[in-house]
Amino acid sequence: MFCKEYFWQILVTIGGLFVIFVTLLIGAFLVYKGSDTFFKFHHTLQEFLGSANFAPMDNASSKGHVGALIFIVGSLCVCGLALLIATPFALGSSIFMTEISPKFGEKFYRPMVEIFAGIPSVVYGWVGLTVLIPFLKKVFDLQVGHSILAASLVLSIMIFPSITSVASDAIRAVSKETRMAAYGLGSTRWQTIYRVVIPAALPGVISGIVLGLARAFGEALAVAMVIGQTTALPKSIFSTSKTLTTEIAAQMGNAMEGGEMKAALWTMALLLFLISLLFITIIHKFSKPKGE
Amino acid sequence: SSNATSNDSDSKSESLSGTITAAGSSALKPLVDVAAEQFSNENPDVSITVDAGGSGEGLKQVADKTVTLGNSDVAAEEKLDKDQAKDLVDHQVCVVTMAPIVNKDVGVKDLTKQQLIDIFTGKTTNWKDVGGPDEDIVLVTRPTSSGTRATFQKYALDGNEEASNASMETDDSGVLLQNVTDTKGAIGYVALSYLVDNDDVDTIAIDGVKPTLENTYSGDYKVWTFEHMYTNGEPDKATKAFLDYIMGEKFGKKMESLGYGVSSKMEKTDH
Amino acid sequence: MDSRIKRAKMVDQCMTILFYGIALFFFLLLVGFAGKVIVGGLLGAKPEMFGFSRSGSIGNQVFNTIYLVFISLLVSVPIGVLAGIYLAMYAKPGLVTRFLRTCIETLSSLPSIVVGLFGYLIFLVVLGLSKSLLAGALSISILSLPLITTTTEDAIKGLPEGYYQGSMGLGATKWQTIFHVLLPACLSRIMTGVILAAGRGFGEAAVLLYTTGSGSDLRWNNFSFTSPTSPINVLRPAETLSIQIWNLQTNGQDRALANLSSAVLMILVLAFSIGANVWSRHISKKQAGLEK
Amino acid sequence: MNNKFTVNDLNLYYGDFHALKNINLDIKEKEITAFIGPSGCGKSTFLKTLNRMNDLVENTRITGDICLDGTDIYKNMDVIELRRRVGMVFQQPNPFPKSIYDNIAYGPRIFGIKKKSELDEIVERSLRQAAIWDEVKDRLHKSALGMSGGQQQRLCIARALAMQPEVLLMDEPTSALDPISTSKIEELTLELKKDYTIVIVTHNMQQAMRISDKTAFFLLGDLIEYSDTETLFSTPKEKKTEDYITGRFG
Amino acid sequence: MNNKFTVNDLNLYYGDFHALKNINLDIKEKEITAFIGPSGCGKSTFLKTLNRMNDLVENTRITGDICLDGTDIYKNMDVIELRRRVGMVFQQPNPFPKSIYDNIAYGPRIFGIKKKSELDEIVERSLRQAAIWDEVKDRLHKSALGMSGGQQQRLCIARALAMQPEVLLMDEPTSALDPISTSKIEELTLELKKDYTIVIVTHNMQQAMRISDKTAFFLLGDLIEYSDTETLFSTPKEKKTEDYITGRFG
Ligand SMILES: Nc1ncnc2c1ncn2[C@@H]1O[C@H](COP(=O)(O)OP(=O)(O)OP(=O)(O)O)[C@@H](O)[C@H]1O
Ligand SMILES: Nc1ncnc2c1ncn2[C@@H]1O[C@H](COP(=O)(O)OP(=O)(O)OP(=O)(O)O)[C@@H](O)[C@H]1O
Ligand SMILES: [Mg+2]
Ligand SMILES: [Mg+2]
Ligand SMILES: O=P([O-])([O-])[O-]
Repeated sequence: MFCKEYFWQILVTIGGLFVIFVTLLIGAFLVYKGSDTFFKFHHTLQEFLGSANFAPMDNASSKGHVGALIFIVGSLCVCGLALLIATPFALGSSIFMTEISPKFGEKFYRPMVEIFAGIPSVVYGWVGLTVLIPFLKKVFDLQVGHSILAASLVLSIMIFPSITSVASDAIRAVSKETRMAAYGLGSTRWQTIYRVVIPAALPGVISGIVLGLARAFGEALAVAMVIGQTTALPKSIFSTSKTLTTEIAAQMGNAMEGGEMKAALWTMALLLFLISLLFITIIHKFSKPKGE
Repeated sequence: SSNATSNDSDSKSESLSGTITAAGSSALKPLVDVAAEQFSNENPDVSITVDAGGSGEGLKQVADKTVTLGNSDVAAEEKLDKDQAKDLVDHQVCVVTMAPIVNKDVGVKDLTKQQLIDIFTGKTTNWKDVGGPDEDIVLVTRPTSSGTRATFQKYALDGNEEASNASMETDDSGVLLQNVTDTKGAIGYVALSYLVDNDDVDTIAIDGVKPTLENTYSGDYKVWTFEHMYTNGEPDKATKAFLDYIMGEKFGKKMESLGYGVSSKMEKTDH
Repeated sequence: MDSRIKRAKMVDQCMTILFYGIALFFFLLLVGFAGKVIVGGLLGAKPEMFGFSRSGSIGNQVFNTIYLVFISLLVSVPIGVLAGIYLAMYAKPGLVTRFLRTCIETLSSLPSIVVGLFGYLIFLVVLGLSKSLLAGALSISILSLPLITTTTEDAIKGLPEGYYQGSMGLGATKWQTIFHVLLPACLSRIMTGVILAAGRGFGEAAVLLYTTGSGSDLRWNNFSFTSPTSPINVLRPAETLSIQIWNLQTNGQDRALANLSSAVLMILVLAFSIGANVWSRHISKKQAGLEK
Repeated sequence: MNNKFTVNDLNLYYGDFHALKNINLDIKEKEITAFIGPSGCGKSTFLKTLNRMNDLVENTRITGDICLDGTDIYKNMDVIELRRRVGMVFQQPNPFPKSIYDNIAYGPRIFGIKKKSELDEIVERSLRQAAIWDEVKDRLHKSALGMSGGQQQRLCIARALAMQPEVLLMDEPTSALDPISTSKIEELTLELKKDYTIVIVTHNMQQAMRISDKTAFFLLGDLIEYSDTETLFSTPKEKKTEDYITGRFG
Repeated sequence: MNNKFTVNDLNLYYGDFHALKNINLDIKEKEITAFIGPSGCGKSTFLKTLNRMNDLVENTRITGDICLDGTDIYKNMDVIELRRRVGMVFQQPNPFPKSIYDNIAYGPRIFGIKKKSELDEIVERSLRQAAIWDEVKDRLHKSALGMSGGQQQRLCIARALAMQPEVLLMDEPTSALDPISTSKIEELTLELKKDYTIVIVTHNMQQAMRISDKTAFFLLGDLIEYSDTETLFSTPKEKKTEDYITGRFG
């Protein structure tokens, strides 16, 4: 009986360690591949992060330029805008499903949000391309509908469910006693929500927002379909531009193995990995329990 | 395929069998798909899988022997080390002709090479400068690693760099075509194979020469390239049969109807 | 004071209306979205598209999609559940556990394109697999692993303390308690997590872009595990619905088929989400003793 | 003394469940009234009807009427105003996850008081009334969650007092506390009686004896007996009351 | 009667917190021993040391020794065997989310009994002993969570009895129950006394008086007084005990 006990304990521990192993492996591979830009092709970190000149050679020479600033800025703009659009709606939805109509919220609204989360990103992209782009062209009288705005709109719908579900969990976790205290003091429902529930749930809500941002950063295909990939810094929300993920998706398959271009693309993948780590750190900072 | 069981088997085939895997160029994939389907109708024991992934990917995989056939828009030497490339055997299965295309409302049908260069390098930005309406030019192009782009740049733009910072790059020719169709004032380029039965865009003649297969065969139209299917060493029997089938006369008609040029009809094999 | 109460009440009402508005907006958006994709896709379909031919149909892709997700769950569910049990029941608070949590969070916020590239590196380049269903399934399981781990952990931790104590108090060992009491008690929640993970797997394209390939030449009379034309062989390339949509979209060739694939993919995802909800509700009712 | 609350023929149903049966009782001004009875008898339910907190529970139905100073609170009074006048303290201390200052200032703020000096004054006065000022005056801007349970409960009382209510309802306010905190709260309650009408639910008969003027004994939704605390505990009229207070059940 | 448990110089620490201070007491066989005392005094903690449930709590440290029938349970006894011999019933009824039958059969099954007939017999016997057989015999295979709180608690008692333990520890088994269920459990306890040694924690002094033979009064981790229940309640030796039972605090 005790042998068995140890056997299982060891087995589950291995399960846990395996997860660590996979993560470390991913990190290690990306570092290994992504460092070529700096060590094999001798570019500086400064150039990679700070220059907008992206023209790597598709061969093993190191004569090209690997400034990834355009993609970084593109990702930031698209994701930032998506967040601005999605957050109010996501917050509104989570409040609706926890506070305004919890019964309906649990039974119908939450599953609906889950369905939104389950819609494949290519489908989002496809609908964006065939419905949203013509719509934008018409409304804003544009020659080209592809734009930062189009990508942000598509992304905002994609990240809406992640933010909503994390935020609603956080709001739901605010204890009933806290709400009762507010009502007992003569607060209206909105006052309770706005002054007590949201502040109490804030760390969780922020985690949700950061998580949404991470999702947005990682999305490739849907964005690629609607952003109108142009290797230039965006000038307005109607500009076309590129993001880290769209560039990787577009070039990785064709780029020559061992070439400067491929190395630059791997470095961008590494950058994405580091960005997710950054987001995790931020989430941790915010989700720390309050108190003394 | 479901009708692979059709028993009107070819008289000369003594039950060929084997497995062929192909990967690489997305431009070539539709053609190889059709060829594979027809070929395996006649040779039900040969299984053929065709994968895209890009020319670089196809070359690398065939060099690593993970696939039997590496499809590529460009010569192996351009994407592989000399070492890797030396065992590869080139089969120039067809010719692909690239045509500049514009949105219907532009109305321009003919450009000089210099005008084309000026447009794609960003010097000319309005259609009225080249005889069109007063409308901004929207460049729709392919990523730098694309074979189509390389060919177009080399032969249509005389090697001049496209203005990357002013063009919408599209991951694939299909999207490019769609974008040019949907965007007023747009100009781009695709292989003729994408233009079969397509009335949604106008093609542009360069210096008066229309981008057609005939003009390519005769050598008048310069923007074309061979499509390569590489094998690692000499192909085995089934693979050889498949390559022969693609390059054979019977499939040649089909090939032309799909917009690809037959290699053997080329009067000049260099530009 | 009275006017203040009136104003507070009015604000409360306005906000309530606003929240209903947001909820309604997203409800309509989802209905519109799903309606457009599904109805549009099905209406434009031709009968032969439902076949299993080499190109121009979706039969093989539907099979590949389901088979691939099934294989990926075969890998990720056991490991994920073990790791979840480890976290819920065995992990001691400390550096390793904290690190493990960070790893899980990193994995779950990793851009799928990065996972795809990693899968490509490890399964194709290092392990020497060719682009295949197996390589794709393994890569997808990296994505679903953190989801299943956290679901399991949360499910176990969400159980009343009394189950654990009750069983231990009867002289059961820890593992007996986990296996005979805790796991059965939270099975429905774990299953829900698994189904949601499956739903995400269905729609995943960026991961598969580099790992599964897009050709498939299937013979439906061939059921050997090793033949490249056998549907059940896991070492063959396998185009899934999501990859098909991506390919068709990029080739721009068969819009009707792309629409149909999107519709079928949506239906799959919807069916799974709804199934997960109905099922988990059924199980929890049964456990609560409310149903015969 | 005047009647603060008059309750007539009050019935309350949770769905089909008849939780309060025909309750009639008056609650006197500036006295402490205790509700006792075994678990589930409806003490909390009845307490909540007094400031309509049961409005928040779905599926409740009420008949009969409750008047506060002669006004029917269900028919002729705004619920927000009612709750301002009738404050509530719960079984579990439930401070908001805000600073001590913000906890107290919450109520005045939602009623539109914005001026800092005014708020400062209210905060200090309420904390003093709740006999906790000295313990917290140096850390008014630290989180209230860092306080001990007993302090938290007094903070909650202070928070209720900041609204200057007329009545204070307390639902087993000491059941989650240790004996020392409990006796502090009891002292405080006796102190507050000077200015406020207090209704307290307790399952601790000793507590009821120690602090209350009147005691009401509930059983399974019925009000069995209601009289002066002394009378009820020394010479109960009802057999059931006697059984309960002598520990024959409960 | 024999001593079932002998406890010598028992100290227990939660980290730095000294929760049990030098406890010495004997628990007699086939008697009901009650532990009373205000909240937080260590009743539950002490009860849990008797079948080493506190092993499950991290950071606990124990000194002194506890013997069951003369064997030191911390040094010379396997914890699994101990828990089989010393069953436990908790404050909150905690049936497993399984059928009633499977709840009872759970213990026997993990100890290797597989035969259906044997299990059937154990299930019926235990349910009868717990005085709940008649209420559930027609729905043995329905979920135990569908039962009322009182039924659930008796089910938990039956589940413990199915292991044929020698001692039954109960931690406030009725505090979550209504009066009727409570009196059923009390009756049952008195019935079980014939065959089992019973230790019960309660915060209800009336309950202790009604059912227990011996009572131990705890305060802040100290065992203040331990004697016959009658004696303890009528003529307490200690001033603190008297204060507590007369309701001067707690
Ligand atoms: N929201 C509700 N829905 C249905 N029944 C309820 C609800 N709240 C309470 N009840 C029932 O109403 C009865 C009275 O409950 P109440 O909480 O008023 O009891 P109580 O006297 O305060 O008991 P305790 O001492 O345990 O707090 C109980 O039987 C309870 O089960
Ligand atoms: N796991 C733990 N870690 C630290 N301290 C604990 C732990 N469990 C209990 N304590 C502390 O030990 C003391 C005794 O707790 P215990 O639960 O035994 O009290 P009790 O007499 O059963 O009280 P109650 O009547 O509330 O159940 C309390 O002060 C409590 O805060
Ligand atoms: Mg109550
Ligand atoms: Mg206890
Ligand atoms: O065929 P492409 O290399 O242009 O994709």
